[in-house]
Amino acid sequence: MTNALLEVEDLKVHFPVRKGLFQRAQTFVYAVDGVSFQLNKGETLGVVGESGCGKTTTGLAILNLVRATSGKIRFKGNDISEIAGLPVPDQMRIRKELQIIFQDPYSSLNPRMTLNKILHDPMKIHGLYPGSERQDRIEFILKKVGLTPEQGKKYPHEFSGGQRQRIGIARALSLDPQIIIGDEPVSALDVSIQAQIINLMVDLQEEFNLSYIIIAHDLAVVEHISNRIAVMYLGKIIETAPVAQIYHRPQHPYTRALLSAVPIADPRAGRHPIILKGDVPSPRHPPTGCGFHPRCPECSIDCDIKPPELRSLGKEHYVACHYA
Amino acid sequence: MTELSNRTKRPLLEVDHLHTSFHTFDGVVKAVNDVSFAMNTRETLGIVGESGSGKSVTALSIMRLLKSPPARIEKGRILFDSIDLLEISMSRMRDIRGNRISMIFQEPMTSLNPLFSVGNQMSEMFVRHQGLTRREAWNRSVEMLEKVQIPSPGKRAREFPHHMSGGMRQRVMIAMALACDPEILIADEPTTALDVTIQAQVVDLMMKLRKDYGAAILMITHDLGVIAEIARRVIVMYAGQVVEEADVISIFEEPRHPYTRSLLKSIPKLGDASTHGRKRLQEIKGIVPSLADLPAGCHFYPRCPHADPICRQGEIALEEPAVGHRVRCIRHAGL
Amino acid sequence: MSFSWKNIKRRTNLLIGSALVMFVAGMAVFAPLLAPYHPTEDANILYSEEPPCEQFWFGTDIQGRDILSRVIYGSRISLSVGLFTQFMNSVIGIFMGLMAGYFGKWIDDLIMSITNILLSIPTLVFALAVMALMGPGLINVFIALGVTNWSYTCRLTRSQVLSAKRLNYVMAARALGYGKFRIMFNQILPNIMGPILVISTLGVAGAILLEAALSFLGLGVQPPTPSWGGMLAGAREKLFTAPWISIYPGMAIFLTVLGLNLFGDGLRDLLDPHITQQK
Amino acid sequence: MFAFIIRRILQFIPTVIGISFIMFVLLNVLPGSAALMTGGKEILSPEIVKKLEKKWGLDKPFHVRYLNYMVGLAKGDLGTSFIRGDKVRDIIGNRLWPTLKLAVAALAIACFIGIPLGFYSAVKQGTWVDTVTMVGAVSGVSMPQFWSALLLMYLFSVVLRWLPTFGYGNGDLKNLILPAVTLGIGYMALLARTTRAAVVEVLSQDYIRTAHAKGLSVLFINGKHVFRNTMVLILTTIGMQFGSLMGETVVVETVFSWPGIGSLMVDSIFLRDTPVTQGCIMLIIFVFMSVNLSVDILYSVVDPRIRYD
Amino acid sequence: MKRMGLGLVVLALVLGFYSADALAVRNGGTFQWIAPYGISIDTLDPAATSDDKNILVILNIHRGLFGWDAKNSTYKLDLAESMTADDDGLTYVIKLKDAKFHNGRTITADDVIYSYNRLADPKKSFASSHLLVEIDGAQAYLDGKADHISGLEKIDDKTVRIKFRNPVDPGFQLWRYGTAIVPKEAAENEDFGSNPIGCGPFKLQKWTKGVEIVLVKNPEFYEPRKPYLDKLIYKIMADAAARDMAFQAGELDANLLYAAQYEKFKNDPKLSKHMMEVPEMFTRAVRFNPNFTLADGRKPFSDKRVRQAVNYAINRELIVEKYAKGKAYPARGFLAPTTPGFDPDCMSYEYNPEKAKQLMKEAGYAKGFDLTVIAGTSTAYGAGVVEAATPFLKEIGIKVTIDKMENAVLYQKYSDGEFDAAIASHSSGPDPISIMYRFHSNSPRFKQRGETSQKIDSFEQIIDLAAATRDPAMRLELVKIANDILTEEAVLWFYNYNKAVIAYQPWVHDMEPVGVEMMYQHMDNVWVDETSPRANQK
Repeated sequence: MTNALLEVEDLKVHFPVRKGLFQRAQTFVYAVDGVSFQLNKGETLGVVGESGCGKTTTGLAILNLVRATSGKIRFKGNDISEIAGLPVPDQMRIRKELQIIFQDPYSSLNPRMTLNKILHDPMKIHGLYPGSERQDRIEFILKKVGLTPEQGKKYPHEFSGGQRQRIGIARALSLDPQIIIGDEPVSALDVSIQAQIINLMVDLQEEFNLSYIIIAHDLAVVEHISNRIAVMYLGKIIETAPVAQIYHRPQHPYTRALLSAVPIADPRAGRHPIILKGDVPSPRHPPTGCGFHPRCPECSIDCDIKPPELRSLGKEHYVACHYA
Repeated sequence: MTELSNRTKRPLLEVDHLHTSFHTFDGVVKAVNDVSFAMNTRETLGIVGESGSGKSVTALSIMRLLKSPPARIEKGRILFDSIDLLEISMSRMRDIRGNRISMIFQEPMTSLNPLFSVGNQMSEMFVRHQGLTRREAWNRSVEMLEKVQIPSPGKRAREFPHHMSGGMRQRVMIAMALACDPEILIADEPTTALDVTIQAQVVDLMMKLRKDYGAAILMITHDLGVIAEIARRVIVMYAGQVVEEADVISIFEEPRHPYTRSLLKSIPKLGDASTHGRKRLQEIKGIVPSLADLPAGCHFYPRCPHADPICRQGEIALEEPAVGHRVRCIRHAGL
Repeated sequence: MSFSWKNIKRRTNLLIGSALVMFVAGMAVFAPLLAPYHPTEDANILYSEEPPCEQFWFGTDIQGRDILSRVIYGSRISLSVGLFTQFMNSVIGIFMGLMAGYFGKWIDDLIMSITNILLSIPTLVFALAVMALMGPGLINVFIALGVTNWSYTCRLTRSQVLSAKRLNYVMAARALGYGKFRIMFNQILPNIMGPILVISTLGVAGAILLEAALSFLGLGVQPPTPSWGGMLAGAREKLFTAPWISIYPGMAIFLTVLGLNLFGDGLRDLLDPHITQQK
Repeated sequence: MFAFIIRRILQFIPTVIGISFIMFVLLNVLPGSAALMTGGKEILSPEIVKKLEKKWGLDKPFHVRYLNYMVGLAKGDLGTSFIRGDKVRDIIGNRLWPTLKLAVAALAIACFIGIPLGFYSAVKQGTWVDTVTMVGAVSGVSMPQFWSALLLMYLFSVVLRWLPTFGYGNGDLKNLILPAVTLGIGYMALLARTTRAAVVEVLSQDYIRTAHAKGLSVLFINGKHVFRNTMVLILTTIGMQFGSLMGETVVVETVFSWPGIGSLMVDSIFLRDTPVTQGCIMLIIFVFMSVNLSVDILYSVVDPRIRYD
Repeated sequence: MKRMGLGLVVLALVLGFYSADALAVRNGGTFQWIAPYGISIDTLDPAATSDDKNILVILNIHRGLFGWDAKNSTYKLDLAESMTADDDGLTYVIKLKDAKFHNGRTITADDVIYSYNRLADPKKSFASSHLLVEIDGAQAYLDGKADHISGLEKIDDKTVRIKFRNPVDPGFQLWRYGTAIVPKEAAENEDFGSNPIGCGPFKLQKWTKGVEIVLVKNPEFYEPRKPYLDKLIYKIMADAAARDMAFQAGELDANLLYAAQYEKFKNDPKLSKHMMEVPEMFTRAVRFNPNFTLADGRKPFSDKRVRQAVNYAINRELIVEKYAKGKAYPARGFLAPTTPGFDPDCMSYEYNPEKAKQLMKEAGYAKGFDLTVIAGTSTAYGAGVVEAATPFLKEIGIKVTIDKMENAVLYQKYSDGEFDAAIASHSSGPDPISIMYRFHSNSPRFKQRGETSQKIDSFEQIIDLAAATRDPAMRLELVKIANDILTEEAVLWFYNYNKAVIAYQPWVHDMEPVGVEMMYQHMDNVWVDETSPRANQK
């Protein structure tokens, strides 16, 4: 679908590891190793995977906070994979459209800035809502995220974890972007607070027609909030499909193992999880062929030779496994 | 003394009206107030609660690992095999720690000393508690590593912690804790820092070891899923108090305390959204109360959907409406 | 780390430190009122090397000048040297540290090699050579100490910037379209001022000791300007016949530097979240 | 590891060249000429001054002199002293041993008193021992060396007559005590503070809590776990101290007439005896660099996490 | 002009010294002596240095034809047995005593000729080479125009003839220890400076650089029965405070006192009995630059009255008493009291501020002017003295700013004439004529400093006449007149003569007050009695 809001094509991010006498980059960490997906208007794409699978790096690469080694990122058709080279006004226009929310509420806000200033600065930089209009806009946003204008003068250390996450969302909304990337937005919160933030994000999406890319390792939360899911392993997407198909008819052995490993909050569930052997291999020297083959219970002949391509199984269900 | 249910012999561990608080410069933080529970041999008791609920402080109070200037155990008794752990001397306490009661922690990355090999830190246990020579201790350590399913334990024992992954290190911690065949193993959020598949491996290992070693496990976590899987009896803590205690089935199926009920409703269950469509999660309004100035009466009053002014009069006692099912709420009957 | 009075009260070394520093600063500011005599004009050779008596509380030096007045006026020289040179060191150090930390690559390597060179030459010797080039004088002392000693601040700033760069609010700022310099100067710098302030306070103390050493070796300020180091140098031979000449200026240096060090330590404890929890 | 050492040594060279150039420029631009200083109280006539300057090659243009010096340096020849006429290598040679003795003694005092003090006051945090040690440490750091030197000398040499007064004597221990103590006080104080901070940090680490949870005795935990980790943290400070110690002894050497490198360097600056000053600087930088390199190598030995490839 | 009987003081002092020592001389013992001028001895090669810090050790290892006689404060024959002048007054025939070098070889005329040629060798450009310029042909050899000094001629093994280019007194030319006689076989090798062979009373035993120099007795010294001491140790100690404590602790046999210690010793009944003082031949003074021009173009120092006003305005007696702690003699004129030809009753300026103001008004400087004085780091003749004089000059309107600098820079500026006024120590002896010649317009020093010296015709005529006369008594008379002219013209602000003071332990005997430089102690005369802790130490 060419009219997709955001297209990512074969994105690669390799970090050089400098070694030897003259610090030449002999080996690389293959953090993101050929990731492609699309995001449509108003849609939420959930990206799940264990630590070290490259999901956060993918998010940061899209926002140009990390330099992509190769691959194309297109927003509404125009290329934003390397905005540093563009003239400043163009950079600003692109920056306005894509925003980010972070996991750790305590390090995501500048401790020296009041709430008002945190929201005021971005608008000033981009020259939005000049003059008195700006204060109204700030109060509007604060109300939307469940905070009161009086709290505007407070500093971040005077808020609880949940409230800080609301400020992070308000800051993201201040430039009324079209895409918000949430990097583990609720993982650091207590369960009771988590529900508040999830509901808030869903409401905001409907009201402002936002598109989300939610990165998380908690599969239940991702399932609740996303329309489509992408499962990542060792820098690659190994399966992507609408949420119902992923959760009820997982095709890739890793997805199946992943879903089976999630503990169910029902003592009678009596499930017996698929226990994978060994640990996640290090992205510094990934295994040959399919990255999952050393741990795959259904590993067979050429899994360790030919890396499987992402192929379609129909109804927008793609999987990267020879035997799915 | 709590009124005991019809247990025949004395419980292995009895925590009786434990009060622990931190005297910081911003005031006295009552982390644990009036916590009582009992634990029998070979039983797995789960303690669940959000951050700041006092679950970890309770565990650390049992082990007397809290640094005394800020922290202080105000009153209460901890009876272990008819010894009051709060009264005995530190040297006797050290004989018990690691030998009869041992503990594993949340952060595997920092719980092992980076400068010493895994085997070295393991054999310390055997030398200290069983008086083995260094050679014998090293061999026993390698055996323990094998028991926790660590491949080629002989080579691994000589390696340093930073050579191992998070999951591997947590297994080493478990091996270290079970080295001297303790009667009680306290696990303070052992799986929180791990990925889902590794978490599954560790939980599976713990359940397997529980049979071989017969240690009673005190499982502390905020993850209701892990509790459902591993615990037989569950205690729910909120703002430093035990608000509900029951066997694992009753807790999940007939929760009586409003906090437990709304907690269970607020977590997204795997498979729900994609089957019945996305409906709003049931929130618990407000924020976790600050332990420095707790509201009078029921601490859950500000966030409780069934709050009523009478909840604020005086202390709320722990009642036992059904056998083995205790709840700290005066209006629980009518819900 | 709330700044409540209770919080400050228990910081004994912060209190003693600031008291001492205030005392010396007061002495410097109100010197004309406090000093019974003029430090250079009232020089009567008849009263050369009088022991401390009713007329001269700290006794007189060889030129017959009242040592109490010279110690009081000397605080101006020492404090101005300390504050000004450390100000220059901090400004250069912070700027270089920001550049090295934020931009990295070749800028970082270049600045680091410069600091390597500066750190390996002993500060006193380098300052001596610079003073020998320009000759004694207060402005020359400022330059000699102000330009040679910024490596420590630069290294500290660089390490703070490297860790701050990875914090989420800095990444968020980049996502919001903040420019490089705006990020450096109003996002990162305000949050790393704490440790820099601490090392600068200790730097002032270091600068005062250095100036005293320079004067002791004969290359400090021009006579007859009163400088504690200078007074000490002259009194070295007289330690046995007129010890009061060297005891009081030495005491003055010691108390000022002690005050600054205590103040610096107290500041560090106040700002270091780790310490506050435990006390 | 080997590649790392080679790389560090290669980095050594530009730094040494950089420093020697800066100092060469600085020292040769100083007003006043060494020739004038050979006359003692007598101010020499201009002909003699010109003859001496020609003999020392000071009349050649600047860059020629610098090149000659660097070529000499490469061959290990530091040139001859203008004032003393001897080879710079010999002058520095017989002054090296007194300075090393003084530096090692001062560092020994710093390590064997400073570290235990810091360790003890950190373990006994908040007690009177902690406060007393830390106030003592702060005072030690704040004490101007020449003032403390004179006070010590006055107390021990004249009033108590325990220790000899003047400098080197025939090199026996008695003469070393006072200068080493004066120099050592500052470094002992610094080390005590650094050690205390390091121990406080280590005590707050998770693996120490694990050790307690394993039931190990406090003595064992402090002796093994806390001590080893603290040593790693303070290794840099000790290295830095010894590295810079060579250059910091100027004041103490002057007051105690101690024939060391520090006072030699300052005297040569005053006498405009450039080759000697330059030689001292090269020595100090060489010591500084090699100490830093050995500290880094020691690091990888002590801390397995650090791998140089 | 006050006729203060300074001369009486000198006489009394010298007499007082002799009466105390009726005891019998004793052999043996070790003498702990000091090398106080700097943190190290550079070389023991007499030719290679002109710095006193080395010479005070060298003079006990090497000796020359002439030496310095401290008692009569003039030169004396040393290795020279006798000296007879030829009729032209330029050539002298000198007979040698029979003396041996430390390596046992007897000294011959060839050694004298070799030593002088080595000293003046153009290739080596030794620091003391300027001492031989008066010998005929020496300057040519120095400039490389000749291959040896023509004025030296060997008559036989024990006699040598020296021809001078001007009628000078050979004693004054050749007494300095730079002209010591050294053996060719030792002087040739590279490290002669580090292990010297001479003919002096002591031989080098051990030299720990920067620490101490140990000398032992030369048994075949040409002076019978001397030296009395077995061992002489020079402790290298630059710091006066450390030295003073060592002396009080009894670890030093004698010590050169600084101003601070002098006062304590003087007032101490016990210590003051064992002290000897002498006016050294160094006159400390401020030099005026006649070309110093004010903003309005006037040149104050070209006017004699202003220079005299400065001399009247400053109370030098009070400064000497209070600042220098009495460790100096207020100056009467340029020549030092111990320099031959000094007239104790010569003209001098007493403290008379009224006259000074009056002279300033006469010269047209009633309101005074601003003056910058450059000064070095020395306590005795540096910035401290100018600070002490500042209040007095303020009285007559001269507002002084002090520009203190390192000695290296001071000497540079001083010899380039870049100053308005400068304070320094001028050597004012032992040969009065050659020392005063610096004020003569055609002396190299005069031209060297550009026009920073004042040309005085009357003075120049007298000096030329004195140089020409050969009758010693007449020369001294002319010297006195020349000195008075300089004083009257107030070419300098005469501050003081250095009072050198040595304190010695009670068991030390026969040390002499040496006017030319107090530390030029001939240790072969000195002996220690049994009460010395080192009386029998070998």
